[in-house]
Amino acid sequence: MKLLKNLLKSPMFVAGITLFLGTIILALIGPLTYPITLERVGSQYSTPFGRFFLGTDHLGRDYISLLLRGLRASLYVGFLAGTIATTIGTLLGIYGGFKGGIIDDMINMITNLFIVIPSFVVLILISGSFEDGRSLTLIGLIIGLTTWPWTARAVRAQSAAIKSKDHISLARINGDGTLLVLLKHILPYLASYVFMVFILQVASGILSEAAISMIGLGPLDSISLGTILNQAKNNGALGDGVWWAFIPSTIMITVIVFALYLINTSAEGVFNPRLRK
Amino acid sequence: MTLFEVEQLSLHYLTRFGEKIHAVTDVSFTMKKGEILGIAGESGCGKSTLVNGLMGLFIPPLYPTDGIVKVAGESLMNRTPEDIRKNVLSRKVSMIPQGAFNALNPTRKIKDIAADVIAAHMKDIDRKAIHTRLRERFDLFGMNTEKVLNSYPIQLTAGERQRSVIGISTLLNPRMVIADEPTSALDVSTQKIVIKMIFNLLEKEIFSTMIFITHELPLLRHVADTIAIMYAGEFVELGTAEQIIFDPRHPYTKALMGAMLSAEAGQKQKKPTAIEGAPPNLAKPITGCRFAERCPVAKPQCHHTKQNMRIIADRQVRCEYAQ
Amino acid sequence: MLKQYPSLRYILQRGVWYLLTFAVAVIINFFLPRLGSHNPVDIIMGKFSAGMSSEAARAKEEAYLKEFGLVKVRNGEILRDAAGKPLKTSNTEQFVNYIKMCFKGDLGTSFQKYPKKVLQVIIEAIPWTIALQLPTILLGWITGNVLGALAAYRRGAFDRVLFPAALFISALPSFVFGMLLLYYFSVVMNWFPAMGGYADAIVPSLSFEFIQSAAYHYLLPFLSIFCILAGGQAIGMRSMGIYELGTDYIKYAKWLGLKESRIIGWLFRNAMLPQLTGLALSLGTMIGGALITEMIFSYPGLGMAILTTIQNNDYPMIQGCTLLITTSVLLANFTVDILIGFLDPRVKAGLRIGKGN
Amino acid sequence: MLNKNSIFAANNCTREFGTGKKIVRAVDNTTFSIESGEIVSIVGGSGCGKSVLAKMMLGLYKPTDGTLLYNNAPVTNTKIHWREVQAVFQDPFSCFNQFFTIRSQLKDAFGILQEKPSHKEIEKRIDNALLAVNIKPHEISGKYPFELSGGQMQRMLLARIFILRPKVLIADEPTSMVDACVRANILDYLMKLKEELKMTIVFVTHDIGLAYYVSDRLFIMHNGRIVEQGTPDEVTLSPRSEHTVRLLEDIPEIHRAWIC
Repeated sequence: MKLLKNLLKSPMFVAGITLFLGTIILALIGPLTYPITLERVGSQYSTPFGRFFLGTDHLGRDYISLLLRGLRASLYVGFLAGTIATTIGTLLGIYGGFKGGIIDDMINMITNLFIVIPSFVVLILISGSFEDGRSLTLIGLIIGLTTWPWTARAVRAQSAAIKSKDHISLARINGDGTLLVLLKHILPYLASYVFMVFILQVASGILSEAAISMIGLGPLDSISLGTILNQAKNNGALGDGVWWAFIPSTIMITVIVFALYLINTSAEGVFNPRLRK
Repeated sequence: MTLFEVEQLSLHYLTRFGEKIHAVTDVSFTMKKGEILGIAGESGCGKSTLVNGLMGLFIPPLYPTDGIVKVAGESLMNRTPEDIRKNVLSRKVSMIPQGAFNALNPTRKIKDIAADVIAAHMKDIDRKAIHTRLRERFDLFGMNTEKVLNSYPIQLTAGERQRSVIGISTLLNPRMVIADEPTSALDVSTQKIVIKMIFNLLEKEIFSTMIFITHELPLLRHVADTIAIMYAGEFVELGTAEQIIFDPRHPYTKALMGAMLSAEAGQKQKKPTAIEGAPPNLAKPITGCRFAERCPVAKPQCHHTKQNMRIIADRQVRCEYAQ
Repeated sequence: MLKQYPSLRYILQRGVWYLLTFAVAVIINFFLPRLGSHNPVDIIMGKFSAGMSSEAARAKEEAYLKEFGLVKVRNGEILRDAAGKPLKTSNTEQFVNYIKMCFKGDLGTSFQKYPKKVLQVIIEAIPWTIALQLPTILLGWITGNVLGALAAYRRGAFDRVLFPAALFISALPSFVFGMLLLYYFSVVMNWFPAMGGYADAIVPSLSFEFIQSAAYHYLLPFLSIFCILAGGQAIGMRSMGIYELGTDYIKYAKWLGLKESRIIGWLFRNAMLPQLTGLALSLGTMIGGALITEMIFSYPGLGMAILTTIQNNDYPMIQGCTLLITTSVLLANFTVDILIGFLDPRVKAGLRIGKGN
Repeated sequence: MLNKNSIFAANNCTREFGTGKKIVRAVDNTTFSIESGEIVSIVGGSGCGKSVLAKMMLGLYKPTDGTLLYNNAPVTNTKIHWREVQAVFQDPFSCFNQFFTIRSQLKDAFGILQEKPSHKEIEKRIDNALLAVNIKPHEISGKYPFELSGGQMQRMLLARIFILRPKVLIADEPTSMVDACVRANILDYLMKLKEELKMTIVFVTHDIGLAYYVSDRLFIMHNGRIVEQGTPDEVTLSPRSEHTVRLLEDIPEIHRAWIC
């Protein structure tokens, strides 16, 4: 509670959370209040502020509908990837750091391996081979499964540091088992850190999806902010000066990611006393 | 000759939420050449804050509330940080921090850190002169000079690190040295070596006076000429080492001395003094005596009348009822 | 034997570890594209066989199968069963062949630019990518770190402006930033060319004209990568710097009355060490990193090449490129590991006592 | 040397950390015994291995060589062992989980008991234990560790011992983080535990004066070895080991010349 109060005192946090909640509300409520249609409704590239507030795309589809869908898809991918990466990274990190020994060495080795093999490469290779079923969920899954190592490494270091604290010894002579020690006596100490990592992972998930869509390996089953950009690029919107084809979605991506960065940074200032000044 | 003078110095912190914390209140003392003043008190009593104030180093959120600090007649108050840096630090007043390991830049060799200090305060001195000077100085410390100077902090033992820090702090022959628990992280044997080195430097007049801060009273008995006992930001008793250790007058000093245990015949029958409770919260204004809550001999009026320093039996005591 | 040479032992240890990682990377590189339900040739044939005579299609398919090592080959001829159908290779055989070819430096033949070798395509594209990326990354890294260190040390107004700006800039994906730059400066204002690495009319040579044209085409892609990289680095450096500022050795330096410039120097050096890892990562992903930026600006580098290969399912090319990217990332990481080992006495001392790292 | 009735008996007990060339021998070939009902102090400087030895007696570390017996059976890391052997540690703040209230954490201590008492009984025993360390139950109700003072927190650790009533208490530097005036209180409670519950206490400290005051026997530890053991008077007044002699010489005492 006190934490939340301190967070709300930070203007950066308030700005970040407002922007972020705004995009979430837009993604959730938007489709309920706006008649979404993905059919051709107008002529190719009709200009904004006319019949269609944000104009239409090269197929004559309404951009507001596309953007609302795309926003939803991008947030979904971000949260899916962020959740997977944070969960795997946190679990492996906490366990490895606490257990030590051979198990820790093995986890460490796998982590280091995944860190140096660029996840973007894995994304390209996998996305390429799943030609038919390249769904939004699959892409989120792949992003999550390739970005956990940084989390694991950082969490491991912290878990290993907490392990030698006295309250762990006390918990053990209270007879608490490993699982209870991990969940009750280590995880809460890492919670703020894990939260910040999660925020960053969500942001990087959204960025990764946009990037992968941009090179033409995006989801085949849905429209995301990345695929909108990709189609704008492929259909010469840039050269033709059709700004409404890419500016609204670039703004959306940037605003979400910026909001998440703001939340992360301001939270770090509150959680980490060293940065308080 | 008075070398160092502190008059009614009070210092406060401003917290992020605008609260004032009066970490140091009404501290006065004077020191002569060759003298060592020991300051003793529990952790959190304001010792470390006092150190910054005594150097004239007021870096936010620390601010002077009141009072004067003078080194050899020259005031350190109301001066710009750059003026203090250039003319006071290292040259007039120097500091020996606790925990030498963290105080030394881990990625610099001892000789480079030391050279930086000389270069910061002396113009037109070439590298060669700096290094000759360093070698001459470090030869006094009873270590392998070449090895220590050419090592990174991590390559040295705890004792070598602490001696290097003392060496670096006293390179420019400061008048006053303030040592904040310089030996608390060392084992007892190394502590003895380091204290001997400090005495040696004082004898050679590399520095002229010293404030030695620690919570270890037996050590102070052997190191300090005069001792000040600090409680909740105030000096509660100030006298010679003999007076404070063997004949304490303030109830808090009495309690501290009574709680001391030593491995000597007959000590087993002694009953150490016990006082419960903790020092008051300095963020709130305190009207009465700060020790009143825990004082075994407190009178009702102690809780709301401020106690001032007065002279009893040749030393200063902040208690109207002490005898 | 190596006891007297802790540094050499350290290098060897790290080297062996990176070799192992490389082996794993090669395996991943081989198996991942084969994860899907179809083999790559099926996918390609599905796309391109339309309109071909069945004879031509079969010949083409067999050529692809051969190139991709999916059928058994002896003396350049496809081995066939009694019915004349090509004999399929097992995964293990394919893998062995793949490794053999890798060792020979043969990354296969491009499907799309058949019969051009993959290696050749890469060699043609790579100078452009390096020319675009290397200076950009180095400059961006240095600028970002200097700004970050200053922001950490000065705080105040400088930090209040720089920090949110850097945060905002690093929230922009570099390709989005590239698109905006391109749209405004070339399409709207028409100040800069929108496409390519040089004007179409000029033949690449060392002439003044060519260099001028290349520089002209260079500026926008450069800016789009530079700003974002510098922003990200500034944020990282700032928080490292603030962390270092709170350490006892900086407090001690202030107590000793060291000059501000010297303290910033200390701060910069110590906060920079972890930042080196970031540099390694950027340099390592350099080859694949600006893929999309190159695509936006139609820059003739490797990114563009990778993009077209992906769009055309040119598997030998994809594998060749990913292998190249992985190798460069590993090499960059290895270099930084070694570098940090020598620059940071904490790690160095650890080697000597046999502790740490 | 080994007594059949000893509560703890160590025979060439050794503990190493790390592997290969990085091996550090924290406890080196120690042989000793501790009898039921006595207070034994293990005294030594930082890094001498005294805390590792204490954690071994608690079953938190296993010996890598030699044996460490509790009541003639090897020390285990099970609830059965912890029902009889309990500990208080140095830093009371880091001993409690800051995310839960003190009271709920005192309640957690009941986890090791074979039969958990009724809810009412638990509350009653906690209240009694709090009163035993001179704290009124309402003073800490609903409070989290960071809301109490160091002295109060150290007493919470002792209250936990009053709740569990173990046979042996391992006290690892229990007074080094508290204010000198509060220290005597902590010592009083330790004495009370010994008197009332006939507890055996192993007191780990770097402060030889304190050890001299509280213990029946002293072990002096240096570099992982026990270099001397005996009654406080034997060890401090007529030390035989050179390490003890040096240790005593180097400790500043108010009544003895220290630096000549």
